[in-house]
Amino acid sequence: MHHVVEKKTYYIVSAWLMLLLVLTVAAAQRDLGAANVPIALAIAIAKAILIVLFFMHVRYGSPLVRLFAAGGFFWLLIMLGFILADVQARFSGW
Amino acid sequence: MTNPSAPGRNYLNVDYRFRSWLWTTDHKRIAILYMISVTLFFLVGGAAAVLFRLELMTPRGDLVIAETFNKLFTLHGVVMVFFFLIPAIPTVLGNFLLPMMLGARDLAFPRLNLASWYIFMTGGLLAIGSIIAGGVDTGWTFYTPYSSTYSNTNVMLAALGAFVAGFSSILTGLNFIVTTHTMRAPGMTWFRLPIFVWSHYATSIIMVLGTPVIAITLLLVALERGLGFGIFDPKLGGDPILFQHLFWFYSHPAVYIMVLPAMGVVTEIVPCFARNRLFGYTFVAFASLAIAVISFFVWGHHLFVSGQSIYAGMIFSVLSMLVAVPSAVKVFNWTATLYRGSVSLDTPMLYALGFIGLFTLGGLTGLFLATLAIDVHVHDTYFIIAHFHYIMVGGTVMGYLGGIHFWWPKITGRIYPEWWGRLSAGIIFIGFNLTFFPQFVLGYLGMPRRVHEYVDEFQVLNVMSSAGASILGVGYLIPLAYLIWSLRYGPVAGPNPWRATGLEWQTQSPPTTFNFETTPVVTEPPYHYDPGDFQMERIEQSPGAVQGTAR
Amino acid sequence: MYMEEGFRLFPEQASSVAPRVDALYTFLLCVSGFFTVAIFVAIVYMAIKYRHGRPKDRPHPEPEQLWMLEIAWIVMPLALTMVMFFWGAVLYFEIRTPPEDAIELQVVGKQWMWKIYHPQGRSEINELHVPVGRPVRLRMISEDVIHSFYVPAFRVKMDVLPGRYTTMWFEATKPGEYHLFCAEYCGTEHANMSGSVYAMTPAEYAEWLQGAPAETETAQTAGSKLFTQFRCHTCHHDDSELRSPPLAGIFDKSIPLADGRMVRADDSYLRESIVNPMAKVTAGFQPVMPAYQGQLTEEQLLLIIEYIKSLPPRGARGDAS
Amino acid sequence: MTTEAHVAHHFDDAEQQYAAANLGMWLFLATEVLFFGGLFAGYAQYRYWYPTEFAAGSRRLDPTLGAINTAVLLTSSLTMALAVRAAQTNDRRGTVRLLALTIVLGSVFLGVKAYEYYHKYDENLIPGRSFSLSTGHGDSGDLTTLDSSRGVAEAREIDEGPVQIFLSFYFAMTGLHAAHMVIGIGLLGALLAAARRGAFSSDYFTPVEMTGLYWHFVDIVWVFLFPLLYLIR
Ligand code: HEA
Ligand code: HEA
Ligand code: HEC
Ligand code: CUA
Ligand SMILES: [Cu+2]
Repeated sequence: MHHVVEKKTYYIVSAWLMLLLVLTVAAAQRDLGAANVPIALAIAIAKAILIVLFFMHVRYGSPLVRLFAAGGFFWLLIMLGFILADVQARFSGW
Repeated sequence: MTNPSAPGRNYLNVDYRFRSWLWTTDHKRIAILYMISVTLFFLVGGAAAVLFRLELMTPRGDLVIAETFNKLFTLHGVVMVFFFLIPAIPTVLGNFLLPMMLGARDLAFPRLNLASWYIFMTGGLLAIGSIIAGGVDTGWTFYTPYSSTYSNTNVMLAALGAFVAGFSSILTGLNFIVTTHTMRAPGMTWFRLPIFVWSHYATSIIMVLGTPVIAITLLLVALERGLGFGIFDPKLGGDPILFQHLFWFYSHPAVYIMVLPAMGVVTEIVPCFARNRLFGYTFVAFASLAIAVISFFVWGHHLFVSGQSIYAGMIFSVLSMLVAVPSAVKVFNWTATLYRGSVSLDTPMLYALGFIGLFTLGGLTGLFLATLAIDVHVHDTYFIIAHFHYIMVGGTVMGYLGGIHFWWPKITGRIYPEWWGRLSAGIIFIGFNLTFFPQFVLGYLGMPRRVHEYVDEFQVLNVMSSAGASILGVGYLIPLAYLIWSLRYGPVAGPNPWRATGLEWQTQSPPTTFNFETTPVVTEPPYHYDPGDFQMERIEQSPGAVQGTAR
Repeated sequence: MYMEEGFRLFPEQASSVAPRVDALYTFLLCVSGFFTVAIFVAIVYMAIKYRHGRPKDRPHPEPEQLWMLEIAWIVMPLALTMVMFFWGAVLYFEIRTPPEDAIELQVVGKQWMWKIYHPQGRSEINELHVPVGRPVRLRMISEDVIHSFYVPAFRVKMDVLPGRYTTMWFEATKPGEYHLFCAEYCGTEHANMSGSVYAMTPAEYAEWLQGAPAETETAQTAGSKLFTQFRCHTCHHDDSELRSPPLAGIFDKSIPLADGRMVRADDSYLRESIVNPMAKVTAGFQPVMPAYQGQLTEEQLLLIIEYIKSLPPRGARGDAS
Repeated sequence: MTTEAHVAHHFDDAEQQYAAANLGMWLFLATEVLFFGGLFAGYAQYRYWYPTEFAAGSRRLDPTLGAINTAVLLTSSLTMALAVRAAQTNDRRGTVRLLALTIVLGSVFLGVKAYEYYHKYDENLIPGRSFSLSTGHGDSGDLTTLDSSRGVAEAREIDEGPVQIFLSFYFAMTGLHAAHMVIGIGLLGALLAAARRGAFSSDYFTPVEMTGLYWHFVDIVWVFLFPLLYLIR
């Protein structure tokens, strides 16, 4: 449980995070049509995953911790999924 | 402070100072703090019900004016839901028993537990403050844009009260989950846990994952009123249905926060008084989890006629049907537990059986509501009112009272008077049905809810309902009286008056501060009752009750 | 006046769906009755038969879990609920989808009254006159908070929202006077936001329509006046095709939007296109139309939309792609 | 400093206590996910409904400041992670310094945020009665299209309502996030004081680690807020 992560790992992860930041800003400069939002979200999710796995030590944690970490996000998806499904249906006049 | 483990000491008499209560981290003392608080809130909510039931005796608004009536039912709903029923069983019985059932010395975070109580009281005072400052008239559902823009009452205070109380609920749930995972005694495997623990675990999942959503939603309403934010304002293009989605994302699962713990209580009581093993332990255990999880998928059944899309309505309808199945499994298993048992009808058992019957009726009428075409007709009528009072009052309040009676000897070390107990259980059952059964009929006839005046033809049924409510009110006051009486005059209970299984019964009554002398080791599954064991002594006659453990 | 109807346990059936809702209700009553009675009887019977202090040589009960039994009482309720669901869903779909040939009335709800417009121009407050035997469609909107239009005898109810149209329909089957309630709590006088629905024979209804005060104009005429008054016609006229889309016949067509989405030009879309044209810009046009948010009341909007819908279609437009 | 000294009476050992704290913190974070989640759900719905207005609102924010703040916050996450590591490896001076650095970075973030808020105030972009897109001396090139002074026929007037909704989300989301930052900085301050007393060691660093989890979570929220609020086209 008391896993000590190499400093190097932290630096590498950090470098990746900065890279992704640059990427997301760059992507936003271009008009990618409908792809804009998914790309921005994908990058954000990638960043979040890096942080959760390394900075927050989930990669080294017990399965239970992983379950709890995933649980919150999964529940968020339930909420988003159903609300947006209804919004989409109403938008289309169903 | 005296040595807590000296002989004759228990968590109650270890220290009498007022301060020792307000700064206690003992889960049992915190449970008592909660018990006093929620009882007071119940009386406040009940008093409001008495007043508006009086008003509803006649079709004209002659007792109170419209504004007052609207404030009364809002007060009733808010207080009963957020300050009585949601905390009632988890924070009183759950707090008291969960660590003991696990064989632990306390909850994982005792100071957090005390903080929860303070947070809860802060929320409660805010809510009471909103009443004193003139009341709130939005209904407990706070629908926008009425609550955010149009109402000119103290919505902010009340919403903040519920918001703050929400955090107390979250922290309690968090504490329970962590405790269940990390504090089980040696040998206490998951499938040796009493169902009470499973139910509270399932409840806690909802508390932790649902409550934050209502918190943010109410916060947004407050921001909209206070600072002029515009998230729900249709004038700016806001969607009134968004609020309803967010509100029910929590508030539907919250109804299972209100019923799951009561199911846990009933599952402890029924095997004990049937002297029989729980029928289908694994099914009952997993049914709790299934209810908790599925409950997050059905909230849209409150929006069938709100302008939600037809297709979303259908999905939510079918999912609502699914959530009924685990509930059915529980009801059947409880009933089957009586089979070839040795049934005695002491007060806790009367309440538990009352729970099963009334929950069944309330739950089955929930299916009417989940059936789309019927809900179109009965939505926002008294049919809804009857449905949820059958579950919440007929079910949960019965379960709560049953639990209080069952564990009263453990909590206080005293026995309540059995005859009075049975009498009041009977009165409550009769009064309850007289109050709420007519409301089903009223609802199908089309009487809308939240009205202080109604058309004349509804009067007869309303009078019946009000009459029932007064019987019910008396029924609730009797236990209040004799339970307090028993604190002083009740016979001393001894560690295990019901000869029940479960770790909480293996220690003295009232328990010591740290619950157990030595950490217990568990070797058996729960509920190993034996129906052949029919010589169970009646507690009243029990001569060998240990003297001197009570105060 | 209502007292003469006296005490009853079941509401009147006065619409085409009412008997069908009641049939479903009866089915559920039977299922519920069965389970409630079964469980009550089981509990009482066992509480007596196996009561304490009636020593019997009872062998230990069966093994703790009887799989077949458990599965049976999972599957049986599941099957029953699915019947409820399908039955209810089919009926609901009908209740929510108005037939094509319905008479359309406009309903505006506001704290605390109902205002109803008939196509021929007559309007009424807290009363609704409808013919029996003809489907009637209500297009509803609220000026302020949420209300809910509820006629128990017809078994129909629908929320009336601010900022968006909702619809509801029914076909009265029995002449008479029925209650009209506001079912969604909407503030102080919510209880009194009620009135009556008068279902009349078609002949009576026609006569009633005639009874309108002399100077009433039809919704379309009123709408067309507003259309001029608010200078909509400066952009939207017959050969405006280049700058702004002609409005004739667009109702209920699929409209391609500038950002690639498609919408159906229903009432809500038309309304939004007027109060907030930027939200959904029609493909091929510049978003130059001003927003009329706050300048038109819901009543005026209703009338303008009635007018737009009454414009005869003009050939191939709108349903491209 | 022995392990047992930190074990509260109701725990059996340090291991159990650590497991409880860790689980508790993660559950708390799950709660937080849904707390912010309500806002994200509303945001998603309105962005889908009002893409143009959301873009117009977003253009009133300064992406450069947003990007700078993102970088600052990501860096603070690194220093926080390193602070935990320093505590784990008995590096007391490192712990103190890294915690202090994290506090500084957090404060920089809040400073920038405060500056942005002030600017919005200046431009009348705070939701409420005085909200207005056209008054104020904004910097956005798009303002020309918002000029309502022209004749009806030419005016391309954007509907202010949904823009105000966007800014309501902006303030609610960033405000709530900033509140979390303030709490985080408070916690870090307490840790800093304790670390200077030498409270943490490889035997006992749970508070540092738990605060770290919280801090990283707040960082993650921002990682989503940044593109969703500042980078809409
Ligand atoms: C503790 C509280 C509680 C509980 C447990 C429930 C349980 C259920 N509720 Fe209820 N409900 C409320 C409290 C509760 N409800 C409240 C407060 C409201 C109104 C809020 C407001 O608007 O103010 C409401 C409103 C409400 C509505 C919205 C109505 C409307 O406003 O139009 C609906 C619709 O589907 C619904 C459905 C259900 C269902 C399907 C269940 C199911 O979980 C029930 C499952 C139980 C059983 C089915 C009984 C046991 C089973 C058997 C005996 C076996 C036989 C079974 C079968 C044949 C399946 N409820
Ligand atoms: C969760 C718990 C809960 C509980 C326990 C109760 C308990 C009761 N409820 Fe309530 N009720 C709700 C939750 C609850 N209710 C909710 C959520 C609503 C919806 C609100 C809304 O629409 O927003 C509602 C709405 C509601 C209505 C509909 C109001 C309306 O829509 O206009 C009615 C009507 O009869 C009613 C009745 C009762 C009665 C008679 C009791 C009885 O069981 C109460 C019995 C208790 C007592 C009688 C107290 C005993 C104490 C005394 C007698 C002392 C009295 C002292 C003085 C008078 C000084 N309730
Ligand atoms: C300045 C010119 C102008 C004026 C004045 C104007 N419109 Fe428009 N209208 C447009 C343009 C351009 C469009 C297409 C772009 C869009 O959807 O915003 C449009 C679109 C519409 C649409 C959507 C039609 C479709 O095909 O999707 C409706 C409905 C509408 N207008 C109604 C009205 C009404 C009613 C008024 C007066 C109250 C009005 N308009 C005033 C220019 C105008
Ligand atoms: Cu309008 Cu209630
Ligand atoms: Cu529900």
